[in-house]
Amino acid sequence: MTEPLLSLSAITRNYGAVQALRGIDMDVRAGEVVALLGDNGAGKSTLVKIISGGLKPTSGSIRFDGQERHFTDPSEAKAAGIETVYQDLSLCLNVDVVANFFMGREITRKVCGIPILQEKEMERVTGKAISDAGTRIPSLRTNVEHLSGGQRQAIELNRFVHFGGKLVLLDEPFAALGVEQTARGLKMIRDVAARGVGVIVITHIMAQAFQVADRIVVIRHGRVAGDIETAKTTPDHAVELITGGTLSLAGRDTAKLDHIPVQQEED
Amino acid sequence: MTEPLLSLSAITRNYGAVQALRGIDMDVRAGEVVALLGDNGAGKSTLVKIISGGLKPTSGSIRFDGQERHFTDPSEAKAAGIETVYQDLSLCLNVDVVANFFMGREITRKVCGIPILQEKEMERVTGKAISDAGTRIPSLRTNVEHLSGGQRQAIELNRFVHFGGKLVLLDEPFAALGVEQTARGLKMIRDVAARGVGVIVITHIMAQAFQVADRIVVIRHGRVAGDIETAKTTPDHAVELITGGTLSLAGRDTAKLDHIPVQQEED
Amino acid sequence: MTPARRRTFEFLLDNLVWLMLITVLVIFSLTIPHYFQFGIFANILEQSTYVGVMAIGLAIVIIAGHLDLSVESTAALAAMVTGLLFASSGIGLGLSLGPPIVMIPVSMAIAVAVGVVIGFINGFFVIKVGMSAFIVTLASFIWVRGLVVAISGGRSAQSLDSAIRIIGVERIFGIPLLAWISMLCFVVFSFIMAKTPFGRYVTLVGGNETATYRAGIAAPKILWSSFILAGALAGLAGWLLAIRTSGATANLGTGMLFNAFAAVVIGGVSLKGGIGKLPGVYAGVLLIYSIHTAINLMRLPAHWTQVILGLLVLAAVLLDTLKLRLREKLL
Amino acid sequence: MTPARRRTFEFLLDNLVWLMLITVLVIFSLTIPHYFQFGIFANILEQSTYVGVMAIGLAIVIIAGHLDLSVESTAALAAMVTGLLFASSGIGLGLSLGPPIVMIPVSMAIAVAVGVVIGFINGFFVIKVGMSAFIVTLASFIWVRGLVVAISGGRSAQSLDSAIRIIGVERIFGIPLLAWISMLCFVVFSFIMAKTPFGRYVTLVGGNETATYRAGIAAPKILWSSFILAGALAGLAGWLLAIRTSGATANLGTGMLFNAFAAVVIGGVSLKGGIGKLPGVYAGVLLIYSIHTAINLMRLPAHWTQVILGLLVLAAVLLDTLKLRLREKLL
Amino acid sequence: QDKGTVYYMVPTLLDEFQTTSVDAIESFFKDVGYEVVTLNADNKTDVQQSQMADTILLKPAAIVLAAVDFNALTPSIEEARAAGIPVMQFDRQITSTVSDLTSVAGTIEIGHVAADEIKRLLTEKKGAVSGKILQVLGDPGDPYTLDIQKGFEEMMDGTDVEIITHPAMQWEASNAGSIVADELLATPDIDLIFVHAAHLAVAAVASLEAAGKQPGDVMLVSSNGAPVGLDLIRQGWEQVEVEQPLFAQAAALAMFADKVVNGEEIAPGTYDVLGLESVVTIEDWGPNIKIPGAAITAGNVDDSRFWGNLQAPSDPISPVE
Ligand SMILES: Nc1ncnc2c1ncn2[C@@H]1O[C@H](COP(=O)(O)OP(=O)(O)OP(=O)(O)O)[C@@H](O)[C@H]1O
Ligand SMILES: Nc1ncnc2c1ncn2[C@@H]1O[C@H](COP(=O)(O)OP(=O)(O)OP(=O)(O)O)[C@@H](O)[C@H]1O
Ligand SMILES: [Mg+2]
Ligand SMILES: [Mg+2]
Repeated sequence: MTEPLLSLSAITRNYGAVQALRGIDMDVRAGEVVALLGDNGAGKSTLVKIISGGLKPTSGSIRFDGQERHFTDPSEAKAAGIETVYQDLSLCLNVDVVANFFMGREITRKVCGIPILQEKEMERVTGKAISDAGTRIPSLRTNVEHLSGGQRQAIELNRFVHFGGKLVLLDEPFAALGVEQTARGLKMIRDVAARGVGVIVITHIMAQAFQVADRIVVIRHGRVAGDIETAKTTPDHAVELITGGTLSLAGRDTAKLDHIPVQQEED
Repeated sequence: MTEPLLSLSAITRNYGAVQALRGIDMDVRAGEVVALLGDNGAGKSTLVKIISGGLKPTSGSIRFDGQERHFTDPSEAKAAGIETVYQDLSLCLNVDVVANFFMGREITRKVCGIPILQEKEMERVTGKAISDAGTRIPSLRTNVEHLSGGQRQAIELNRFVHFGGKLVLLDEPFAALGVEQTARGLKMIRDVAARGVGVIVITHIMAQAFQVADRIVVIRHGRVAGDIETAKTTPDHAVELITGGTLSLAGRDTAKLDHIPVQQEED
Repeated sequence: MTPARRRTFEFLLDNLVWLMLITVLVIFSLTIPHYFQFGIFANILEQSTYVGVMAIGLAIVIIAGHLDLSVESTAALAAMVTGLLFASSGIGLGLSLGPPIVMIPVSMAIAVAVGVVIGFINGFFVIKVGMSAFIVTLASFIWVRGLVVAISGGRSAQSLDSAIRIIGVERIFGIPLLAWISMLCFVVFSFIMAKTPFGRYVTLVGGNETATYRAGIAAPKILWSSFILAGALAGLAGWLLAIRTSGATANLGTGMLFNAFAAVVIGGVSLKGGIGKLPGVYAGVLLIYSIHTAINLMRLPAHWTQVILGLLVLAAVLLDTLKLRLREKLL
Repeated sequence: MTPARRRTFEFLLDNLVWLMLITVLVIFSLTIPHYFQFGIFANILEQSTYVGVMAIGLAIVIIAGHLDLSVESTAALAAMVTGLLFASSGIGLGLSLGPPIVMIPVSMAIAVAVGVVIGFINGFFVIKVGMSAFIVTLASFIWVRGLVVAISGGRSAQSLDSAIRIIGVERIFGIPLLAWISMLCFVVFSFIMAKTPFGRYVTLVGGNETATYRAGIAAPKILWSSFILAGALAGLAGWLLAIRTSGATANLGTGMLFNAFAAVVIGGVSLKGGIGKLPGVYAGVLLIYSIHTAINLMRLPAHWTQVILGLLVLAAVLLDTLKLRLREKLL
Repeated sequence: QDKGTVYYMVPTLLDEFQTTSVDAIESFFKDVGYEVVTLNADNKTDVQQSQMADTILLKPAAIVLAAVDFNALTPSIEEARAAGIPVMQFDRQITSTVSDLTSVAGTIEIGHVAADEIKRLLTEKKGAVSGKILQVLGDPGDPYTLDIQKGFEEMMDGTDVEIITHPAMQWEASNAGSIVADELLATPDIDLIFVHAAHLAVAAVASLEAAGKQPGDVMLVSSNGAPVGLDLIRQGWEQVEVEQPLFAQAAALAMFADKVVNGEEIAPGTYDVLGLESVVTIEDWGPNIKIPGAAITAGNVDDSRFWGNLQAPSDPISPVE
């Protein structure tokens, strides 16, 4: 069996007194879609930020693409082939859709050694990518500030599909998307994975996870509470892993958090 | 039959050249939960902002609680009994959970005519509200800045449940919430409605709409595309109303948007 | 790190500016001749008065998410009006209003009213018209100073009525009444900011104006009040300044703006708004004037004092910034 | 409103500052004796040179989401260094470097280098240390000006080498070479900001720094470059000032900061960052100096000029603000 | 009669000497038939340059310049004269180019007069020229204060006096007050304070008062002769004010205005200007009229010729034949 594309071992992360991650081990293979599930505050976004280079782990190590890596900022991770869609979006509201789509990857042409932005070309490419994905946007030249929540999320989603990479991290990418966009988004994820890209997708909707993922990893209170192939589990079981019991139980036991025995399942 | 709690007629709203709303008529009765559905950019958030006083309609009129009202800012709507949870959250990241929970409704005690904040009392109330709702937050005294996306949304949601009102507007309140929080949230909505409060809830997840709503209103391209009792329809039909046809059709027809015949159903 | 140690540590970081103040005072006392004496400390307190009072208002506006560059000129205008009315020589009109006991409150009320008017105008342009506070108050900085020149004809007023001057001469426990007034202001406004709804709203508005607007807090009113407060306190500072100089000159107070901003920042107020506490600002003011006094006593070559002052203040701000880093690292 | 009318309207609003400039020039020409003559317009162009060049850099830093209060002092330092080295009387050392043709580029390079150093220092504290640009550059405003006083001993340098002075004396089409230089700067930097990745990144960083950081754009580098650019352009402005003055004085350029900020804001640059175009800034500078010149010709009572200037500039900024409202209303 | 307009370029209106000079120049030139327009440069060299450039286009009969910086205006002066507009210098001597007339008391000379008076005061008090002097400059970037310092220190050189010097940034009064307050503690045995402007003396006195001093405990000398300084002498706080003969300096320019405007020669010699003996010499920088400053003490403080008493001469100025 070949080495996984991404391999995390014993990742921990503290924010002051808060232990957001208490030792995460997980793998992602090329072409595999992993759904990362977990309750609010479980540490999912923290994990994503650590993989994408935006946050340093307190301890633990990351192997990516056959090498041990310590990304110090997102541009390194990006250069290594990791694309990320963040939960709190990363758009510049003061510029238009095209400028956001190409952010950091502008098409230029050198004139006397000076790179000149090719606005027409960029507009064409953006228009194609957006309409291929079925997103409706009033005009590619409106500032993103004037778009609805879902339209904004769609731009980010289309961006990763267009530019690709080796590993894609999606932090609740469908939270604001409409029914149709979501369906298309799920299909895009499968298409991307079929190209051999590894995908981690975070969601709170079981239906989405079970529709798209090859494997489900559940995080609870900063630990891996379950790591199961999708085919071998059910949504109800996943929910149980997420909440650490039945639905009605949870909530009042904040004080006992640390004492809940954490289920650990290896695949 | 008594007069509806809220009654919108012929509400339109333009943003420059963009016609976000093209004539919305809808009613909400006391104690009724209405799910407002629609694709991204359909105009749902715009409508919510108009009802809550944050945005002026270009034309149209609003009757609320038996009177024609023209709210010029959210504080008027709030005073009239309209509570809102916005899609883009409305928290002050620079202060703690308690201060956010009581924002604008602080508990004070007069000492020589000077109102003094009662921190202890407010902390107690917040703690109770949050733990009743089963939300887990590291400390009530942490700044909201340090909370996860879902934790933030939970604070807003708990706030409206605690303070109540006559009409509650919820713009995608569960988008970032975990499985358990969402289940509790849906239950809270029914509890609140049972107290005689009218509720408008926006969501993209059919399951949620069908679980909680008495009636479903679908908005497409700024018009009401459907207004049906939940019991009389199915999720698939709702999706059809939202997308204006089958899933695969939409997306490429951006240019033809204005020519799509809009279904209008009166109840 | 144990919770107890973390708490001590947090406490120390929260009060770093006081720590810095003490350290600096100790260092200066040990290295600069004549620095360690009661009179010098009383001088520092007195010299901190004017910028201190000004800095309270400035800090409030900054916490509310804006800023006010006009406080220095406003203080000068208030000082000039006080001088014009109640000084007896120069351009002073030498008004006299019966018994001494009414002179103090009346003259103070007039000075504060001048500040209120300027603050009101600033607030109008920022809140009603929607202009940037930076540019509005920068313009006020210019035209209010211009007004000082205009009403005084560039001349000075002198020999303030002795009934008012008493504030500048009398001492309690060896510390000038002036300094007590500024301390009182700090206590009162620290309380207002920490314990009353107004203070809470100022902080909230500075954090997220949209959120407060949606929460039904009258954000514009809060903001406008904060500009008016800043003006009023600048007016009060001007009154104190007039007392100190026993009159007023057209260029009175120039350069105080820099000190006020430095004090506010050193005191831990974030220029981004929403963050800051007033007691820290007082420590910041004291720190700045400890440095000023040190420079006066060090007998530096006159041409270099400005460079040294600028760099020392920068160093003080720097330490405050490093605090944030330290907190992130260690907590 | 028809799309065509909307487009014309949009165009007019986008170029409102030019419209304002033309209106103001027409009004002044009709009402103020002697205003309407070629010499006056040439004077306005020349007087706009220094603040114009400075304002380009300032605008870039502001678009990048920060601000630079030190440009005025930086220009003064560059002017003083130029004067000190290449002027022959006063404190000037009267360096001579062979043929006239090398004097111009060498002296310019030195002045720009001075600006680069100050910009680098500002950038260091803002980007590496993480301090607020406001306080860092406010401190620089103080200590750099202090440095001017220190290196000059408060004295001035005169009689700049005539090989350099030529820039201030020669005219093309009746307009001084100085003014052509500032126009050239505007053209070049307008192009850079609108058409190159650097300009795009400056705008993006000013809009949302986190987003650019996550997108792999080297935001710190972009920011630092913008501070260095602001310093370099301030240095160039200082060089031009030294040429105009034929030397330098310790107080050269005081008060230019206000004009530069006013021009930037009138020109449509948002102080919140991310928004603004350079051609508008040039119109803003011209507008400001049209007002200055009008005041010189209007025979106002001298004591009131500062008040009037402050209020007129405020009025100009006000109009620019009302533009936004108009757009919201009408579109 | 109306002989045209004269522009007066005043460097700043933040100090009383300049403010009064505006009134004096406007009224004296009116006496001899000129209208005066005043432009305030607000202590900004570049602003004054712009004002010169604009004024040249207005073709006035003459320009009276009190330069913000003594020499930085040289190019502007040359431009004006090249355009046929005569330029007169008021109070601030410019030696690096030719002007049509220069009327000064001399800033360095103010320092000299102050030094003489201070030597006298010290001798009277201590029997010898010895002790400690606190010198409070104006803004260290202003050549005006630097010249006074230069004149003062070169005369005090070689005496047994310790001079402690501090700058009052931006000529700001409360800065001077702080310096005095602090220095009184560091050097309690200061004999005399010499401040470079009367408005700084006011703050100095306020600090002395707050430190519990009585008038005369610490002697005070100031320069420029502003009204506030004279008041302090009357109150006993100040011993000497070195005055600049503002009225005479302004009157001299008005007296020669016709000659300057018409390009006539100004003959060297001694003239009577408002009762002061004034000497015209022809220097490298053109005709120069020098009017001596005076020391104001308690004895002569009420003399109406001091500008600080703000009694402009009642007789109209008449042109020199
Ligand atoms: N910057 C921060 N400072 C302090 N604590 C933080 C910070 N960011 C996150 N946390 C805490 O770390 C924990 C994990 O947060 P994280 O955002 O990773 O959760 P999540 O699993 O993404 O939750 P959600 O589903 O709500 O997005 C939470 O308890 C949160 O309060
Ligand atoms: N401030 C604005 N300026 C200009 N256009 C706007 C503005 N706000 C919204 N729009 C446009 O109005 C339309 C409706 O937006 P709205 O936010 O109401 O959609 P929505 O139904 O809430 O979508 P979503 O489900 O994505 O939140 C969109 O096309 C959007 O681009
Ligand atoms: Mg998250
Ligand atoms: Mg929405």
